[in-house]
Order: sequence, then C-alpha cells, then structure tokens
Amino acid sequence: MLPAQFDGLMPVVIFMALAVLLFLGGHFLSVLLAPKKPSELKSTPYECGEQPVGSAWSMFNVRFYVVGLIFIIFDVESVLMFPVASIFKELNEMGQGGYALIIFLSFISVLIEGIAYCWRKGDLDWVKSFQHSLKKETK
Amino acid sequence: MNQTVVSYLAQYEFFDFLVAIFKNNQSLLSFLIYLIFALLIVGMCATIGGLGTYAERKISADIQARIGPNRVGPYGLLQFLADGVKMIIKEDIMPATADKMLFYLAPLLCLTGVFATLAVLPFAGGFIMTDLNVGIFYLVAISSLVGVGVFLGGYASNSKWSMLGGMRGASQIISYEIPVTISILAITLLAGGMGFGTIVSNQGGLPHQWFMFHNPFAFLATFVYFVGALAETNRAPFDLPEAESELVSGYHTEYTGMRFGFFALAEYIEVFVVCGVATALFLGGYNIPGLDIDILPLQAIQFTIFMTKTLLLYYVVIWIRWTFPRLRVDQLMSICWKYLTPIAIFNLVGCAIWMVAFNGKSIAELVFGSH
Amino acid sequence: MMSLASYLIISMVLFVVGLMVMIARKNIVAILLGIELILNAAALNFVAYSRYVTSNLDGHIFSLFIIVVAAAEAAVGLAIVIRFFQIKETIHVDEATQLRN
Amino acid sequence: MFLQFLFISSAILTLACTVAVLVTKNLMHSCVFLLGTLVGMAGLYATLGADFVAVTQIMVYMGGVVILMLFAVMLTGGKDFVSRAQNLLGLPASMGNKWTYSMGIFVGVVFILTNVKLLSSIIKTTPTKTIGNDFPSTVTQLGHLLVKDHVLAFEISSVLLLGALVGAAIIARPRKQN
Amino acid sequence: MEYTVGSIAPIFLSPVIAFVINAFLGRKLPRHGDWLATLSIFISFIFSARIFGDFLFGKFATDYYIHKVFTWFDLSYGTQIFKVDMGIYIDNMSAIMLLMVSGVATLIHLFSTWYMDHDEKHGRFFVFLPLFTSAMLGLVLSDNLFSLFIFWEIMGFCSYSLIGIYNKKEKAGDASLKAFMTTRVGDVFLLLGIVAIWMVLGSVAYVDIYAAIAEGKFTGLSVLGISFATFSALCIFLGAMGKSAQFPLQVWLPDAMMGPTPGSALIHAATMVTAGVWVSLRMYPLMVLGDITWFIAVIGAITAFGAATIATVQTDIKAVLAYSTLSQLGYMILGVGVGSYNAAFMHVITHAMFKACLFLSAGSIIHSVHEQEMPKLGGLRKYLPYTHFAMMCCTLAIAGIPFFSGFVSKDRILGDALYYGFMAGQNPLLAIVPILGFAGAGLTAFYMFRMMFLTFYGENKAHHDDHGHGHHGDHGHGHEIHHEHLDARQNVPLLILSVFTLGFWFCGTLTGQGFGKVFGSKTEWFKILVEAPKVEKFVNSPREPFSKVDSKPEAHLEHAHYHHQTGYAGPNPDEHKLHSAHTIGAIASIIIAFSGVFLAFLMYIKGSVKPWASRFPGFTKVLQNKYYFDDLYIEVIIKKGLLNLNKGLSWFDMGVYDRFAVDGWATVNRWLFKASKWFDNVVVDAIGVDGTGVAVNLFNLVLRIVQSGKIQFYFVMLVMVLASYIWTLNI
Repeated sequence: MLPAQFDGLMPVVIFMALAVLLFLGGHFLSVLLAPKKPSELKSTPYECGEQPVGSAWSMFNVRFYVVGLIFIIFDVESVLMFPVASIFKELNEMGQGGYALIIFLSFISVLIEGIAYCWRKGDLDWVKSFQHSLKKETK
Repeated sequence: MNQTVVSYLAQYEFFDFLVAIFKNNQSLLSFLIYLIFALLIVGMCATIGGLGTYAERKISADIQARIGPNRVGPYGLLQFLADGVKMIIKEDIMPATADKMLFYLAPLLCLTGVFATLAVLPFAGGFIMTDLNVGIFYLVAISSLVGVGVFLGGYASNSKWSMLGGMRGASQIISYEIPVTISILAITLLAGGMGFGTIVSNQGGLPHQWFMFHNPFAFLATFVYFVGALAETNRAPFDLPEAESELVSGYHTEYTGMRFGFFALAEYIEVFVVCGVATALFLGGYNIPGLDIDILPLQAIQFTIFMTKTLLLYYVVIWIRWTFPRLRVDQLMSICWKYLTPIAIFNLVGCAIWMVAFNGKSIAELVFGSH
Repeated sequence: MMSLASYLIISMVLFVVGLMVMIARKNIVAILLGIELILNAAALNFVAYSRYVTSNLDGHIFSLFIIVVAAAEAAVGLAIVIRFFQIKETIHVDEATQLRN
Repeated sequence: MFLQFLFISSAILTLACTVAVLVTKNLMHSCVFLLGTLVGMAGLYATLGADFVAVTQIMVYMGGVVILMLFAVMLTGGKDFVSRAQNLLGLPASMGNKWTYSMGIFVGVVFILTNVKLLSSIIKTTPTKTIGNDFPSTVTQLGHLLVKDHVLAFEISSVLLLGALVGAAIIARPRKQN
Repeated sequence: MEYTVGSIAPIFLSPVIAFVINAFLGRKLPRHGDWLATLSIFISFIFSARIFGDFLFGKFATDYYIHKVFTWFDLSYGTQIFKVDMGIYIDNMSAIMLLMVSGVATLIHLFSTWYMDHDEKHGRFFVFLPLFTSAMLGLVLSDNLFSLFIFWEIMGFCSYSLIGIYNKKEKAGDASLKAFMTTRVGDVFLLLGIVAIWMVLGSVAYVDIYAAIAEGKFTGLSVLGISFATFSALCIFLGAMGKSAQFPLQVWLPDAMMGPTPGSALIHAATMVTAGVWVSLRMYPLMVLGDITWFIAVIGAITAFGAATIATVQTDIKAVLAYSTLSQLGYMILGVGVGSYNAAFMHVITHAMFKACLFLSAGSIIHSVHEQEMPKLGGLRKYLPYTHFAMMCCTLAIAGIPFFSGFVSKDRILGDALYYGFMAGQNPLLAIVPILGFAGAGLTAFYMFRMMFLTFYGENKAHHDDHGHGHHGDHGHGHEIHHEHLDARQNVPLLILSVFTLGFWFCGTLTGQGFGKVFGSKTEWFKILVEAPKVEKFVNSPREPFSKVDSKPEAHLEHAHYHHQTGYAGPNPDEHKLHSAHTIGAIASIIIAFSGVFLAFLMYIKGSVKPWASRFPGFTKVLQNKYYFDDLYIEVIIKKGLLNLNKGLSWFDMGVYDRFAVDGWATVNRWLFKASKWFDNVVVDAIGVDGTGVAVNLFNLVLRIVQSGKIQFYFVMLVMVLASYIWTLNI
C-alpha cells in the first residue's frame, strides 16, 4: 500500500516548522533563563564605543543594485535551462541530441552575450567607478 | 511520483502492520515517520553544527600549533554544549533604533532556509527524506532564503557595521549563486534529472564512476561549485560579510545570545549541507564501491560512506579557512563574475557537447570500454 | 474545499490587493510590489486552470514565462526607479508626471 | 489530509501577507510581507501539482526579485520613508494617505463586485475535471514542452532577458559626475 | 551524375561565406582575406566545372534541365493561395554561364590581389567582390524572377559600392550615385513586370511562365490598353535595359570606370551588365509573345552603333573599353531582338572572356605606367610584352577578325540581323538594324586598333619625357617602367583568358562557318545545346523537392542535333535564305573589320591619313560629349523638365488654384460674412460663442483632472472602464 503522493512534500513543511519551533523554543528558553538588565548604553548600536551619528539606513552604492540586476537575469535564465537540461540526456538517447544541443547552445549564447556586455561595459568591476569618480574629483 | 522515506519503508511488510495500527490513517503514520526522521536529522545536524565549532577551533589550533579547547569533557569535546548553554543564558540585547520585527525575523529566515534544504539531502539509498523530482533545484532555491536573512539581519540592526555586512553578504550570496547554479546545471545535464536519487544512482561507488571524473568539464565544475559554495556560506576566504578586522562582526554585530546562536547554527549546518551536496553531485554520493543494492542493513554502510565523504569535505572547508587570507571586496566580485561564471558556462557548454559527442559516456567508459 | 473556485478567489484577492496597493501607495517601489502581486495572481490562475480544466501543462509554461517576465520587469522597473531617484531625489509617484527630467 | 493542510496554511499565509503588504506602514516590511505572499504562492502551486513552477517561484522571487527590491528600497533612501512627517491616518506620506486609501478601497470594491459577477458564471460553466491525489512529475514534461512546442518562446525569452539586462544596466549604471 | 543541394549550393554559398568572413573579420586576416575571396570563387568554379562537364560530356541534350524547388514561405489561408517558392534551375545555358562567371571571376580575383596590393581600399574591395560574384552566380542559378530580382538588387548595391570605393574622390561618389539611380529606373520597371506576372500567374518561376505561355494564359488579357504580354515583356526588358546600359539608359556605364579596374572588369565583363541580357534571354518567349522583338533589335542596334562612334574619340583607355562594352552589349541585345538566341548568348560568353582580359590588361598597363590617357602612352610593347600579347588577342577577337571568338559570335548575330532586316519580310524600316550593326562592327575594329596602336606602338611619350626633363622634372607620371616579368597574379590570368579568345572553343570549327572541324562529333556543341526554350515541354512539368537527389533516367534523353533556328518556334522554313544571309554577313563583316583595322593603321601608325577628329571638329565635339546625353538628362530632363514641371505645378497652385479657388471662395465668403454678421452678432455670439466658451472651460476643468500625469489616477480610470465594460456584458 502506497502513501498518498502529496505526502512527499510533508518533510519540507516539517523541516520548516521545526526551524520555527526551534527558534521559538530557543527564545522561550532565553526568556526563561537569560537575565534582563536593559540600559540605554546597551541599546545603542555598536560603533566601537563612539556615539552613533545618524541612522545606518542611508543610501548605498548603486553597484550593489547592478550586481543584483545581473544576478536576477542569470538566475532566471538558469531556471529556464533546468528543465531542458534534465531532459537533455533523454533526448540524446532518443537521437535528438543535436537538436537539443542547438536549442541549448543558442540559449546559452545569449547568456554569454549578456555577461560579455556587462564585462565590456565595466559593470562587473567593483572599483572602477570609485576610481573614476575619484579622478574626476581631484581634477 | 516522489521517492520518500515512507514509500521506501512501505515496501517492507512491517509497514502494513503499522498502517493497521493507525487504523489506515496513512497520513498520520507518514507524518509520524517523517517527524521522527526529521528530528533525527535535525538532532544530528545540530550536533554536527555544534561539533563543527569545536572542530574548527581544534583544527585551527592544530594548524597554528596550539592546543585549543581542552577543558570541557574529554579533549574539550563538550565545549559546544557549554557554548550553547552560554548563548541561552546570555541577555538578549536589541538596539533601540532597530527594526524589531525584522530583527526577530532575520535569524529565523536563515534557519528556515537551511533546515528546509535538509529535506532532500540523500543520506542513504532509502534515507532521503523526500526525493523530489526538482531536488537539487529546490535546494538551490530554498537556500537563497539565507541571503534574504543575512540582508535583513544587517538592515534590521540599524548599525553601520551590520548594514555594510548585510549588503555585502546579500550581494556576495546572490553573486556566487550563479556559478554554483550553472555548475549544478552541468551535473543535471549529465545525470538527466534534478532529483538527488537520479543524480546519485547515475554514479557509482568507485571514483571513476563519479561525476567529478565523468569528463574534464565536470572536473572543473566540481571546483567551481566548491569555491562558489564556500562563498555562499560566507566561509573564509570569502567571509567578507562578517570580516572581523573590517566590519567588527558584520551583519550579526548587534545580535547576541540565542539569536546569534541561530545565525551561527545556520551557518554551520549550511556548510554541512553544501558539503553533502558536493558529495552527492560530484563524489558519488552514498554509493558503496562495487555494490549496487539497496537493502536495509546496507543502509548503514551507505550512510557511513556519505557521512565520511561529507565530513572530509567539511574538514577541507575548515582547513581552507585557516590557510587562506581573506579577499578584498572587489577581488571577490571579479572572481565571481570574471572567472567562476565564465568557467561555469564553459563547463556547461562543454558538458552539453560532450553528451552529444560521446553519447553520454564518461572518460572511464570510453577508455576502459563500457560495462 | 480545494477546487478551481477557491484558487480563483485567492487569485482575485491577490489581484485586488495588488490593485489597491498600486492605487493607495505613493511610493514607486511600493507600486512595483503591487504589480508583482497582480502578476502572481495571473500566474496562479494559469496553473489552476491547467490542473482543473485542461489536461496539458501549457498553463505551467505560461506561468513560468510570467515569472520570467516579472523578473525582467522588476529589474528594469527598479533600475528606472533608482535613476529617477538620482535625478529627482524622491520616489514619490506624483513627481513622475513628466517624460523628461 | 496533508494536501488540505498545505492548501489552507498556504492560502492563509498568502492572504494574510498580502493584506499586510497593503496595510503596513513600512516599505521594508511591505517587501518582507511580499516575500511571505510569494512563499505562500509557492505552496499553492505545490498543491496544484506544479512542483517546478513552485520552486521557480521560490528561486526567482525569493532569491532574486525580493532582494532586488530590498536593495532598491535601500538605494532610494532607506530612512526617507520612516522619518517623513506622518499625516492624519498615521501613515508616512509616501506610503499613501487617507484619500488614496479610500480611492483604493473604492476601486477594490468595484473590482471585486465585477469579478464576482464574472467568476460566478465562469465557475458554474467551466467543466472541471475530478482530480485524484496524483502528483506527477512535471519537469520532464515541461522540458519537452520547452524544447518542442514552446521552443520559440524559450529562445525569445533569452533575448528578452538580455534586453532587460542591457537596458537596466544602462539605466542603473553609476554616471559620471554630471 | 547526381545533383544534390550539396553539389549545387556551394557555387553560390562559398563566395557568400567569404563575404561574411571578410566583412566581419577581414581586417584581422592576413592580406585582408583576399586569398579567401579568391579561393572561394575557385571553389565555385570547381563545382561549376563539374556541372558543366556533366552537361557537355554526359547528358548533351538540349532539353535537359534540373529544377529543384523549396517553399520559401507559405502564407496561404483557406482558398487564398500565397506561396512563394524558391529554387534552382539549371539548364545548358546556366551551366555554361556558371562556368564562365566563376572562371572569369576567379581570374579577376587573382589579378585583383596583385592590382589592389597596397591599396588603401584593399580590404573593402575584397568584401564586395565575392558578394558581387555570388550574387551573379545566384542570379544564374535562380529559378524564378523574384529571386533573380533579389540578386539583381544585391548586384546593384555592390556595383554602387565598387564604383564608389574611393569615396574620397568626388567623381567616384557621383559616378556610383549615377549608376545606382540610373539602374534604379530600369529596376522599377522590372519589378513592375514581375509583379504583373505574379498577379496573373501567382508564380514567377521560369517554368511556370513558359508553361503559361504554352497554355495561352496570357492571351486576352490587357493592361493599359496594350496586351498583357507586351506590357510585362516591355517592363522586364526595360529592367534589362537599365542593367545592361542600353540606350537611353546607357549613361551610367562609362562613368562606372571610376572604380578600380578589376572591379570594372567584373562589372563590365562577366557579371552585372550581362544580367540584363540574361533576363532578356530567359524571358525570350515572353518577348516573342509580346511582339516587342523589333523594339529590342532597334534599341540594341542604336546602342551598338552609338557607343561605337563615341568610343572612336575617347582618349582614356578605360573609357574606350567602357564604350566598347556598351557597343558589344548592344550587339547582344540586337541578337536577342533579331531572334539570334544562340549567338546572342554566345556573344555574352565570348565577350565576357575578351572584355575581362581587355580590362585586366588595361589595369596592368595603368598599374605599371600610372597613366591612362592614351595620347600620353605609346611604345609599351617593349615593356609589357605579355600584356601586349593578351591585349592583342582580345582586340583581334573584339574586332571580329576570323579565327577569333568575337568573329564567330558577332558574325552570327550580324548574319541573323541581315536576314531579319532584309529577307524576313519585316517592316522595311527595320533594315536600319543590320545597317547600324555592320557600321558599328567596322567602327569597333577601328577604335580598338586605334587604342592598341596608341598604347603599344609608336614611341613612348611618357618614358621619353622622363628622360628629356631629367629625374627632377615632373613626377606626376614619372615612374620608371620596368620590364614586365611573367607573374602568376599579373600576367597569367591575362594569358589564360587570351587563350579563350580563339573561336574554335565556342563553335567547334576554325572559321565558325562549318569548315575545319576541331571537336569531331560534338562540333557546334554550343549551338546545339543552347536554344530558345520550347515552352510546350514545360506544361505540367514535375517539380522536384529541394532535398531530392536527382535521378532523371539518362536513357530518355536524346542527343541534341543541330538545326538552324531563329525564333523559338522550331525549324525555320527559310533555311536557305538564312544560310545565304550568314554567308553574306560573314564576308561583309570580314571586309568591314579589316577595313576598320586598316584605317586605324593608316591613321595612327603610318600617319598618312590625318585623324578625323580634326577634320570633323563639330561632330567630334558631339561625340566627346557623348551625344550630350548627360546634358540632356541633367539640363533638359531634370533642370528643364522636372524643375519646370515643378514650377508649372507651383504656378498652378499659386496662380490658378490659389487665385480663383481660394481667393474666389474668400470673396464669396466675404459677402456671406457680411450677410451673416448681424445674425452672428445677435444669435451666435451671444449664445453660441460665449456659451461654447463656458462649456469648453467647464469641460477643460474635467479634462485637466483626467490628464494629470498621475499614474494612479490612470489605474483607477482603467479599472472603472474595465468594470463598466464587464457590467455591460450579458453573462
């Protein structure tokens, strides 16, 4: 007698639940056991002993966003490649390997174009923009 | 349909007996079995994670010609328990300006993301909690939750060190996900499926049957994967998000007590998971050399083999941490995007062409003839 | 309880809330959040129909491509938002009434 | 049994987080609630037997879009939306005000009424299959569909993504100082 | 032998590949990839030679052809058929043409590698040259007018690029534009003809057109008052006129020598200009059906004679050759017109050989001496012996001296023209065709030998000047002339080409008139293999799919046998008349040619007859100005005609329309206005205008809110409109 098929997803949920339970349990324990002596000094952010100036929630370098951008595009492309990759072997055994290879390679070639473009334009360099703007300022 | 622990056990007769006990409420029975195994795995992983801290200190001490922890228990073996207890009884401090909800949520996200990956890790032939058809893909996807957790942890603290660490951590994790994913794609290509069962059963016990030695591209992909995985787990030499000398303690600067413990636990378990995945994908997984059967007593041997390989890799990870200096942030990015990703794409293309050109045969099969 | 109708209702709620987010918020990023919700509502409908009405997986393909397009949309949209912020120093949507800066 | 549980919990997570996206005052929280919605959606996909779509949802949204949005929020002045003067409803100005919310609710009501009119007839007339408890693997089928029937869409999507990458990189690239 | 795509496609594709590689990577290749271009054409040549050899030695049948078709796109929907086929059509004519084009092009490429060496445009030249050749090969291979038109236009573009390749020179740019625009006039008509045929047949494949002619599908249709066949044939022939530079569209070709000389060789000899003749030959049955052959013959005769007269006074060596090309093209067209299908095509081939050789020789001279004005040359025989030899062979050929190829082909055309003009019972006015033809032949001999004598004989003026003024003098053309050595890239192509100026290669006999057979049983292969298409056999001819391996049983092919033939319509009843016409024509043309040569000898070697240039200065001036055709086009047609038309139109606009219609209407309006003023003041202004103003203001208030630029408002509106639409649905 076989178990219901959707039960195969049960461990995923169980593990997530276990994580939450562990987290809550840990908190519960620490509430029970840990001392509570709040003070104003403790609740200031750590800045090596100095008085913190301003909020940390300030603007950051656009570089971070550009990296995220490149990432998401590649991410989506690899998502689309996964099903094709997983039937690649099957197609190859059916004798359609050449066709699958062409499909696959033409997809990847666009991916390569993307990375080549970003490389060429310096989006993959972390320091270039800093140096560039530094030069500008010194002039 | 997915192979699971339950469906594995269901082929034995005592399962029907158990079903009868539970008055045919199969879901409940499955749930209990899963729960037991899940608790086992979580317990084991927590122990491994804990022992990981111990091992780390001990190995680093060896490398640096020190002694390391030796007070608690025999050889200081119970040090991690002492650490755990210490964490629990430490005071929880939260900065007054912090974003409270996210401050709580961040370690939970990390922990959930790492725990959820355990559901598909192939410990032994029948001892995969659930062998999802999208196994490795699921693992990659769900572990990206860690990136969100790290970022939110850094953000929620409202401290400059944390914020920098969080930003760096998130961008590092997502960046290195690309070479890792593409290397995994190459293996998916070779194995013809994303399920861990498929991937492992397409390899063999002996090294020449491993995907690592399937073809030269897969060999390269192994290293790309391993380097990328190191970076994804924020391990040295890629530990910029928590670089002590630069950012105090990175995204968990403001975390204390139990919540810090969860971050640390998540990190150590993730290292274990990553090593396990490397074992399953490239190093032949749980396959017993020379034997190709899947019966109950042999599971123990399979499990041992898997754990041995994984823990060896774990050792390598620690070894690397104490051997290599840390990278600069621009080096980090250029290694990812200018070296690993192009190499990974090259490997993928190479594997695809290899598959078509040699009809899916590995080097060993080509050299020694297929068997 | 699990039927086509329930999925359609969930998707409707998602859609409506997405619409309300788009209308109520004045922050462009928040409006993009609303767009993501709406796209998800559509994708859910496709998969639900694929399961309950048709017997093929074209609905899955559709929602896959919806996710792809949503990702591309998010990337470009947020890039525009960031550029807008660099120029205008705000991301209040009512400032974005002109096609040139 | 488990399926129902998964469905209910996912639906609740989805709906609750969706509403939270709407009503929360903090944009950062809004993004995080969106994450919750998307995870719930993944669960719903799983209950529909769409394992690959579910995992794609997690991979793309959780790993990509949400992080990108969090970055964007940070880059567009993380402090701005918290410290801004609050209006009558107690919300920060950029997160909407009484007028916009009432407008939104009005539109929502109109839309729901419209949709109910549509759905009521659609649900009645659409012939639905009786669904067993089967959970077939969709990956290979999707792969075949992508390679055979939808190969053009597959290839063009790569071009779309390339276009998005190039366009967004051009737009977001740090400029020289004027 | 089997014909697959793989054995035919390389003819066209290998130059295309060379073009692509040179276009994108040419700069990085050694020598800018000229070797690649040459090699690619050589590959085409090998494949063409294989087909040719098979057709000549294997099948040897007049009605054998290969026709392979694939569907390019199919937009049929229901009963609306819209399907475009592409394909390959090779018959004997194509096989010969392919061999000629690829062979001549190979030699020209080889020569160009020498000629263009160290030239700044070396790389670009070798980008366009293979593309040009491939377009011509594709044109020859194509099985329908539509793909022919595509290649036709590619060639137009390439010739534009090649003529204007020295884009720094203003004259080159002008010349390229002129070539482009003039041929465009013809191309418009060609496209019109193609579209007309498409509209009637739904297909433009040659075989379909032939079949339609045989089935009489064109009868009874008429366009613009003339019969459909006439219309379409005329349109297509006008296209051919543009491409082949026939009167009155001839003006572009002489200017086309602005490009590098090997490029001119390719344009003038092997490829582009023969495309016009090619399409006329292909559409010959249509021309016959449309009854425009007399027109074709007259146009050809005028061009042949007119260009020859101009050539007699040119001083630039390339200009002489350019006008001689024009003249020879006129002969080809004349041949088509008088029904000398076979001889016209033979003249295409023979002319390609010797004209390519002539141009290359001219290139060799120019490159060695850096001078192209004939009065400044002379006595080069000693310095350039090989070039001299090759050029002399070709000159003998083009002049129509017996034993050479030009004699054979031109003589046959002239013989047919003689028959056509005097004996076939045509309109007596058409006697002008043979008269002009023979006169042109004499002039040809004259001006070609004039060129030879001025260039190679007499004393070397350039060289002499150099010595006279010392080395510090004028260095404009002060290059030392080196003695020519046998060089694989400079001379050998010329010598190879000059071998084929001998007549027996083409007619199988030494004289071209049936005496002294050389080839034995396959004597007169050319005349046997090439004949006007017999349209009846194409009715319901089967189509082969593109991928099919050719397997027509050889046993069914009967070997060709030769019979005299002028039209397409089978054996000629007046065969003896034709024969005597040919005999008379041969004798006459020999006499005329030798007299032309002799005249040139007297004028330019002996000097006993003063050149006529000084004797008839007025006429010379007319000739030097090319009959004022350029002036006619620019001064009269464009400046006087088109500009005046413009002026007239604007006058009509301003003077008539504006004055009467607009102003008149204004006057009427003024009265109406006065009449309605009181009404306006009382009724309209008070109620209408002010009321409208108020209404517009109110409306404006609403619209201003809508057009806020606030995107969220648009969302709301969108949903509202959507909702209202759905509520109106009855579901």
